[in-house]
Amino acid sequence: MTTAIPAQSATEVAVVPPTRVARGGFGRFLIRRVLQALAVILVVSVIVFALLHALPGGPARGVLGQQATAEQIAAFEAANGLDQPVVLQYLSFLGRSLTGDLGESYLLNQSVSDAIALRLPKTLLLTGLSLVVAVAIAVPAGVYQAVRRNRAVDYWLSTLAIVAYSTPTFFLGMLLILLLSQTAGLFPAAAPQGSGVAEVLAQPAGLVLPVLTGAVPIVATFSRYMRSATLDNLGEDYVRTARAKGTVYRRVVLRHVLRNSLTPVVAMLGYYLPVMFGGALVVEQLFNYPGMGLLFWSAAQSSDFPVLLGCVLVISVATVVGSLLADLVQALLDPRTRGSLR
Amino acid sequence: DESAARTDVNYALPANATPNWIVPLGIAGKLATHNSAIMRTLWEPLVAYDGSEGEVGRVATADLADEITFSDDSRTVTITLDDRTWSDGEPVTSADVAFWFDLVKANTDLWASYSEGRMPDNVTEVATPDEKTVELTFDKVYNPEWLQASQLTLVVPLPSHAWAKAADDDEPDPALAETKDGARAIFDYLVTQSEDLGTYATNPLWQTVNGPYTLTGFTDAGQVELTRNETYDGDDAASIDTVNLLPYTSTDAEVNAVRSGAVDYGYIPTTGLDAPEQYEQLGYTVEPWAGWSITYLPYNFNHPELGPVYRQLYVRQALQHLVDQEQISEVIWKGAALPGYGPVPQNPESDFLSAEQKDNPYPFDPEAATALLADHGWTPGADGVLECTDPGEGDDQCGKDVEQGQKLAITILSQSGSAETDNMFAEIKSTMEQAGVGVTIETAPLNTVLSSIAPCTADQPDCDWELPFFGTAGSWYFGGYPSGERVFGTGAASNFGSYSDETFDQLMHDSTESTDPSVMQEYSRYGAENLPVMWLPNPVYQVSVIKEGLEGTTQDPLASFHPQRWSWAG
Amino acid sequence: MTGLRRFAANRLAVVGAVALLLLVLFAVLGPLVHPTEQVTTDLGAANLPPGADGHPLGTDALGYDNLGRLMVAGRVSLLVGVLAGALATVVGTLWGAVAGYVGGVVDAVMMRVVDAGIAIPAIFLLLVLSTIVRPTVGMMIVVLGLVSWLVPARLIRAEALSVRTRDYVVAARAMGATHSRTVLSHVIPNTVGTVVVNATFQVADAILLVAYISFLGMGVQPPTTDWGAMLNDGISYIYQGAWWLILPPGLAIVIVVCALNFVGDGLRDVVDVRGRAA
Amino acid sequence: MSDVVLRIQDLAVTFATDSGEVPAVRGVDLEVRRGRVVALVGESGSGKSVTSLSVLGLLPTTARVTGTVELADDGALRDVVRTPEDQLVDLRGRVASMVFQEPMTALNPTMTLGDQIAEAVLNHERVTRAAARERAVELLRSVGLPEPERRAGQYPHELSGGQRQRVVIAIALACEPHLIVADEPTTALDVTVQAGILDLLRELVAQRDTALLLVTHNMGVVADIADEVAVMREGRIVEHGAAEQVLLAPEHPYTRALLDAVPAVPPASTVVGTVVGTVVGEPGPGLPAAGRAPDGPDEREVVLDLRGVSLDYRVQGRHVRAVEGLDLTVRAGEMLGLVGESGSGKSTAGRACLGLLTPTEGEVLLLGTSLGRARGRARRRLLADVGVVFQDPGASLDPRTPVGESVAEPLVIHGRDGRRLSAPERRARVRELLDAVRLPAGAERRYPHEFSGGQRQRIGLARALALRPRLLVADEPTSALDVSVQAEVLALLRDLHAELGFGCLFISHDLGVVHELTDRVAVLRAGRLVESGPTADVFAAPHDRYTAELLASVPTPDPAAQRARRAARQRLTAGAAR
Ligand SMILES: Nc1ncnc2c1ncn2[C@@H]1O[C@H](COP(=O)(O)OP(=O)(O)OP(=O)(O)O)[C@@H](O)[C@H]1O
Ligand SMILES: Nc1ncnc2c1ncn2[C@@H]1O[C@H](COP(=O)(O)OP(=O)(O)OP(=O)(O)O)[C@@H](O)[C@H]1O
Ligand SMILES: [Mg+2]
Ligand SMILES: [Mg+2]
Ligand code: NI
Repeated sequence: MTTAIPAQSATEVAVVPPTRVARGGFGRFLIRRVLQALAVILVVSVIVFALLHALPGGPARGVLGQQATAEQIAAFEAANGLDQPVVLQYLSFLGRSLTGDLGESYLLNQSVSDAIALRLPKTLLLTGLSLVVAVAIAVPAGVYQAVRRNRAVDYWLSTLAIVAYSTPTFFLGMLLILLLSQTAGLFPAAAPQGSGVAEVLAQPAGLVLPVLTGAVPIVATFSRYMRSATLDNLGEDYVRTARAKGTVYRRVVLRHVLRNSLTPVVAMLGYYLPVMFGGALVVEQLFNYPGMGLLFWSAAQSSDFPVLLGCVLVISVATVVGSLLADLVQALLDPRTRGSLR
Repeated sequence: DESAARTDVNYALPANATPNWIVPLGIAGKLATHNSAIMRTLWEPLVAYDGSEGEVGRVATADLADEITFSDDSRTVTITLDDRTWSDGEPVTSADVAFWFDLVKANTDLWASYSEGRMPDNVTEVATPDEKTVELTFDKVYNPEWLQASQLTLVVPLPSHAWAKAADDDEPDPALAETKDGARAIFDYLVTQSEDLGTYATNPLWQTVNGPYTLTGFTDAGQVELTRNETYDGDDAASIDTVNLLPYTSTDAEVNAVRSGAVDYGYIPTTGLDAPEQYEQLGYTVEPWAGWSITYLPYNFNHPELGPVYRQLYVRQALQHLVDQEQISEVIWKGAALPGYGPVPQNPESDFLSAEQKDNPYPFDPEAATALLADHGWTPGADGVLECTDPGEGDDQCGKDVEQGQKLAITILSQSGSAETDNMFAEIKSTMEQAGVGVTIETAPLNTVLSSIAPCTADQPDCDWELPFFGTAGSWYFGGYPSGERVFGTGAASNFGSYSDETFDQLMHDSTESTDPSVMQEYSRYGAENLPVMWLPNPVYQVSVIKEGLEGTTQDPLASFHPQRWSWAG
Repeated sequence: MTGLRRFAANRLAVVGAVALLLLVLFAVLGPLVHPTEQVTTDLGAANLPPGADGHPLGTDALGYDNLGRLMVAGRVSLLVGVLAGALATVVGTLWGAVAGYVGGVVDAVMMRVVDAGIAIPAIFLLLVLSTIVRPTVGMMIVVLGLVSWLVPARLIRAEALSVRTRDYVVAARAMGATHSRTVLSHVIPNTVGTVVVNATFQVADAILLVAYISFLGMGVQPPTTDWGAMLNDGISYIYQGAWWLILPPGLAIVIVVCALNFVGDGLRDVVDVRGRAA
Repeated sequence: MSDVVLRIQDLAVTFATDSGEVPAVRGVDLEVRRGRVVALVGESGSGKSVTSLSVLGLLPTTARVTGTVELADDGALRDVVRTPEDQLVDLRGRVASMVFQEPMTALNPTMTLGDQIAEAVLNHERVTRAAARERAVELLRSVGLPEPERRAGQYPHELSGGQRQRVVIAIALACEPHLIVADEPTTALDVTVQAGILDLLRELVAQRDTALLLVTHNMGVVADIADEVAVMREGRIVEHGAAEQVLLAPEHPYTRALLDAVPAVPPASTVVGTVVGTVVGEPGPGLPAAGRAPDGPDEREVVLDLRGVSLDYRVQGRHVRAVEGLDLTVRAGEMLGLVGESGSGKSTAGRACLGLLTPTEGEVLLLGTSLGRARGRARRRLLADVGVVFQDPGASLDPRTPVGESVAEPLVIHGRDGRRLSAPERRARVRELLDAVRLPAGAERRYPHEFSGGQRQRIGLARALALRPRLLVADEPTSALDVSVQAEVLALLRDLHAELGFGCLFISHDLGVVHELTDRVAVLRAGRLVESGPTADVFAAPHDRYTAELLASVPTPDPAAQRARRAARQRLTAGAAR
């Protein structure tokens, strides 16, 4: 087979399909998967801890800020046992993180956990909306392409997806601002401000461009997942069986193939979370959306390490939990595992 | 005209300037101009001294002082207060002034505007003969202009009847501040409260104000809502009902907002000066906002290797010859920066400026620079970078403590985030390298730059920085009277490079104690010729864009904003 | 069909390969055809529009010829992309192959490390790292390589896991082949396809990441530049219609990343053919 | 009304591929009448599936079809080739329906069985959902699934392969079509299950007067069920006639060759040996010893000795026992057949002999040395004396290594007679081996994918024999091959065995092959040895009912003999049920 249609893209390769529930039963799967997630979180905490120690001046300066005096640092180190062995330090860091104590931002006069708690919902809102929009486009597009595989539409949509994938989000956002906001004047170029999700939602026009910018790369990626998952399923024997009993092709696709193609893609979403958070960072910066990405970015601008590392920790944990949930949802959607629940 | 109907204004705060302080007692790291500008709309200072009316001077309408009388010997000053009340109906009294002195005196280690020997150390006695009169006695005779512009302006009468407590549930007790411990407890309490951003709009402490506005909204992202203070009884009443101060994390985001009309008073990158029409078409006027400031690169004279090199005047002269201030101002800053050749702000021109500084003693001249260095024993090494090949203290030698083989390779640590700044240093690097001076440019966030350049001695471990830049919006803003003792004085806190020159110290000392303008001019000349720092073009505070119809927006060279003066035309 | 013909049959892959070749030639040999000064600034000739004074794409704020700048920036973008991609591929392949082949507890531990790395969004890690280390080209390569090896590691591990159970590997083990022999002569050669295909995507992603870092203001220092940095510098001219400062670097990024993706897809066709009856 | 339900005339199908047009069917004529069972037989690639798919118009879009394929619909004949897709939908399932080979994948994994059957009803009849569901339950009952109501709510993974195939048949029957096309409906199933499915199909066809077009490559299946046989070769039908005639008196040489290649099936015994139950271990006390030396004890060296071997798999942390307390011996020069149903643990046992699995209990002795205790070099030296051939000839050769290198690999690993071989020596030996398995010159430089299945399996054999092993483990070495190719490979194996005298553990589920090839046989069931002994004896007089059932389930290509076997099997199962 040789066609000019790329079967998969970089991003597809980038994500390895999630673990399948083996026949061991759902309970075991659940326990194993949760343990796995905990292990990952543990490793994440080790990485963050290591970063904290890699800071110029070490964790004391990271926590107290650049302005801290030598005496303050010495006091902090004594108080926090930084003179103790690294393992003990790590354990106490872990303990503090577990109780939600991520340190104090020296720029915001806020504890890092407060700062994050205020902004995370807004980032979740933005990513959530982008995701919904993206999935609403990507799923039909992918299915359509698979059904029309190797035709001109498929070819063009695939090419478009690669181009969209290859366009840096900020470049895309700039172009959108230039075209839709500055030239056509359709939507404001700045995202809604305000501290609560409700306030943000009250200005829907302002959300259009950020959501769109955030959605395009997801569409690019997921339409391709969807296309290949659908293609895989279209090649399955059960499709032939369904056709042989006289089921209309449309129904074969919508009733049989769609559902079976959707489940692995749903699980893939979990693994795509870090990419979406990364995208949110750029989108928030571009549109001045007061979420977690912006918090992170301004913290980077001012070397506000407690915030930086707090964000990394929170986002990574969110990602791990997200993919755990996605896996569980997928497992629950699949009757093969659901059966073992009974 | 739609502007006639409007009762609110959206003002864009500088990029990355999120308000994070409210109590008008600044502590380290919270001194940003936007913080103090907000405080000033809530609490009027004892003496207002700013440029809101075009030139820098006292603005009697915006302060609490009625009359300020210096005694004949200039040792005491008697201040009578305006007849004013706090928003809760209590009168503003001399006790509120004394309260400020009590708090600050007990907390000089925390109060960030403290400088040893200055306010409040130089005030030996605070007397309150009656409710409306304050008498301050100084430790010696000072230049009254300097006192008024740089010292009395620091005093902000505080509502002692509401704030003199150390915990939420305490009953306020002004007497508490009179003991050192009490004053420390109050200060500590106020600072703690001020650290809680989430309660700015609700904490009853901050509702007791005497300024033209009250704070009614404060989001975690730093968006501030000011509402006209209905109980205001001063001469500086606001005309706009609601002022929204909008924070932006980048100029680009802010410009997008400007272009979509979401901002009434904002700013644009200097590149916008190339084609102001595009903003005029959108209904804005474009106005660069010049600051009463100077911009420079301090030399770290105590750098272990390069310190001796920088201590050579001829080296500083050569380097200064290599900075093409005119071109940089014009091409890179598009005119939004003006050349500055010495320690006195050159724009607007003032009596303090000397002819020598104005004429630039070291104009751009690579050949002169090359000659200077060649004449002092520097020859290009294998990599093209100049090396000292003739050490010694003779006239044609490298100079004291400069060692054989020392390379003339400098490192500039520049604040990140500004294209103009990046380009300026790229340009300087390019010209200097052509002349054989090696240049490395590092960038870091402003905070990082400021925190890594404490004055130091050569044997200290963190003394390896050379030329830090923190002047994208000007390096140093003067409070009014442009004397440089805090920047160039031996041992001063902000004299980062540890410059030390007896003559210069004397000139600065004289300028704070004498009223003769020729003293300042002498200081200006000496600073221009002796190069305590490398002078650079002084950028405007920002290039403002102001919605047509918004009036009263005279831009304060002290970089503060005064929303109470704004109004919509019509 | 031979690999080359199979590749050639994928039209987009050919277009991608040609585009890639042209871009590389542009960046590497371009300066020979269009020599420009890219070190010393020339404020006298700053901000010229295209065509002025022998500057086909105008000049930037420092008077650098924009076309020439595009070439030198391309060198950096491509160099960082290729080397970071290569580093990520090598590290990832070794890690993944060992984890997949050894299996068991070793695999579990190694893969949790990878999972953890993947859970931290690369941009976040890069921003934290760039506040710690000074962003030189070499540093950038190392840092990018170190945040990008995770995905190849996962892929190769999955591949190694499946190759390990193939009959030919089982046969080799049954024959008494040592582990190292089995890995070297059977497992690794049979994952090479995945490695090569993934490497192209890795390079593409690295080039994108370089652009993101520069956009976020944490990139290489002048006069060195890359396409992302050029784009970032150009952004402030967006409202002046100075397209020549924005579109060329922007399109260069899009084109090179697209081209690499197309080529990767083409390579996948080539690699897939092996093991299948012709 | 004519009772022709399907008439294919001059059907030709060509596929457009990268490498040009590939003809798959080149002019087929075939008629199927009401109530008749027509078997389509032929080797792999002869076009059977393509022909059957074209009946329902299910060929992929890359196929170019000429000729006519007419289906009888209410007296009218509709030409499938020229009917557009939207009208074909109406024919499929109602006029003709289809049963596919792989029961494991033919059903939608995320839809209940009831819904999948009901869908077939709803596609063609205006009935309520509830009615359709009731029909589904009925159908499940009629294909012999116990508890049809409960089954209707279950998902495919909850059923065994045979049960799933019954569901697929239920779907095919849903709208009472005139014709059922079944493409290898039993190939993926165990013989015992296969027999059950064949019984079901036979009954249903008889009851409903439906025609059945059965695609198969198994002559035994043909004999069991078909009225007519059509033999295909290279896209053409070379012989067509009544089953008895074609099977017993084939005219076309190709048919004869096909039939000749079918291994002789052991007779079905209805008699279960005196002891009904399991006999574990070595041949029973009353039986003569196995092998060529029936008289007196066997003196030949024991090359493989399994003593009480139990093998576990770890599945999600739990141990699952696959083989339990297995005792086996293989002596030099002897061939031991290991038979049993799918999943009975045959391959697992084979892996243990190769040292790929470590027994949980018991011991594996290779040439008298415990494999478990040998380590490193010693272990590898031990393994040098074992050769292995796997089922899938494609998968067992590294696709990226030229076959010459693959064959040489054991020589590289072990050297020969304790020394390394030089490259020319190795080349010479490879050539010798390839000659022995009758591969042409130049083969060593080619890659596995350039060979046919049979050739690849011979390469695998060459590799296994490179070191002149004392023991050969062959796991279903021919089950993926066509009968004729299988016959070739088996003949080769037999020759080499005679020549080299290695002991051989021959794993297979094909009792015919085992019967033909091996000296002794061991029967596994659910990981336990139920019976073992000389092949002839065990097959002639099985001691265990399971063995007897296994034997009776193997179809034989002689229709009359097959009828007898079927009867025997039915008696057996009836006996078991009692
Ligand atoms: N979709 C297709 N594309 C190209 N060639 C095909 C396709 N399907 C079948 N063929 C070719 O058509 C020929 C006949 O295939 P078919 O599947 O009918 O064989 P078969 O007799 O069913 O064999 P088997 O016993 O292995 O199932 C083969 O050469 C095969 O390679
Ligand atoms: N790798 C494995 N992990 C877990 N269980 C396995 C594994 N391989 C086989 N099993 C299980 O062990 C049992 C025996 O399997 P084995 O492959 O030995 O059967 P078999 O007799 O060879 O069957 P077939 O005729 O289908 O090849 C089965 O229940 C099977 O599911
Ligand atoms: Mg077939
Ligand atoms: Mg098996
Ligand atoms: Ni081909």
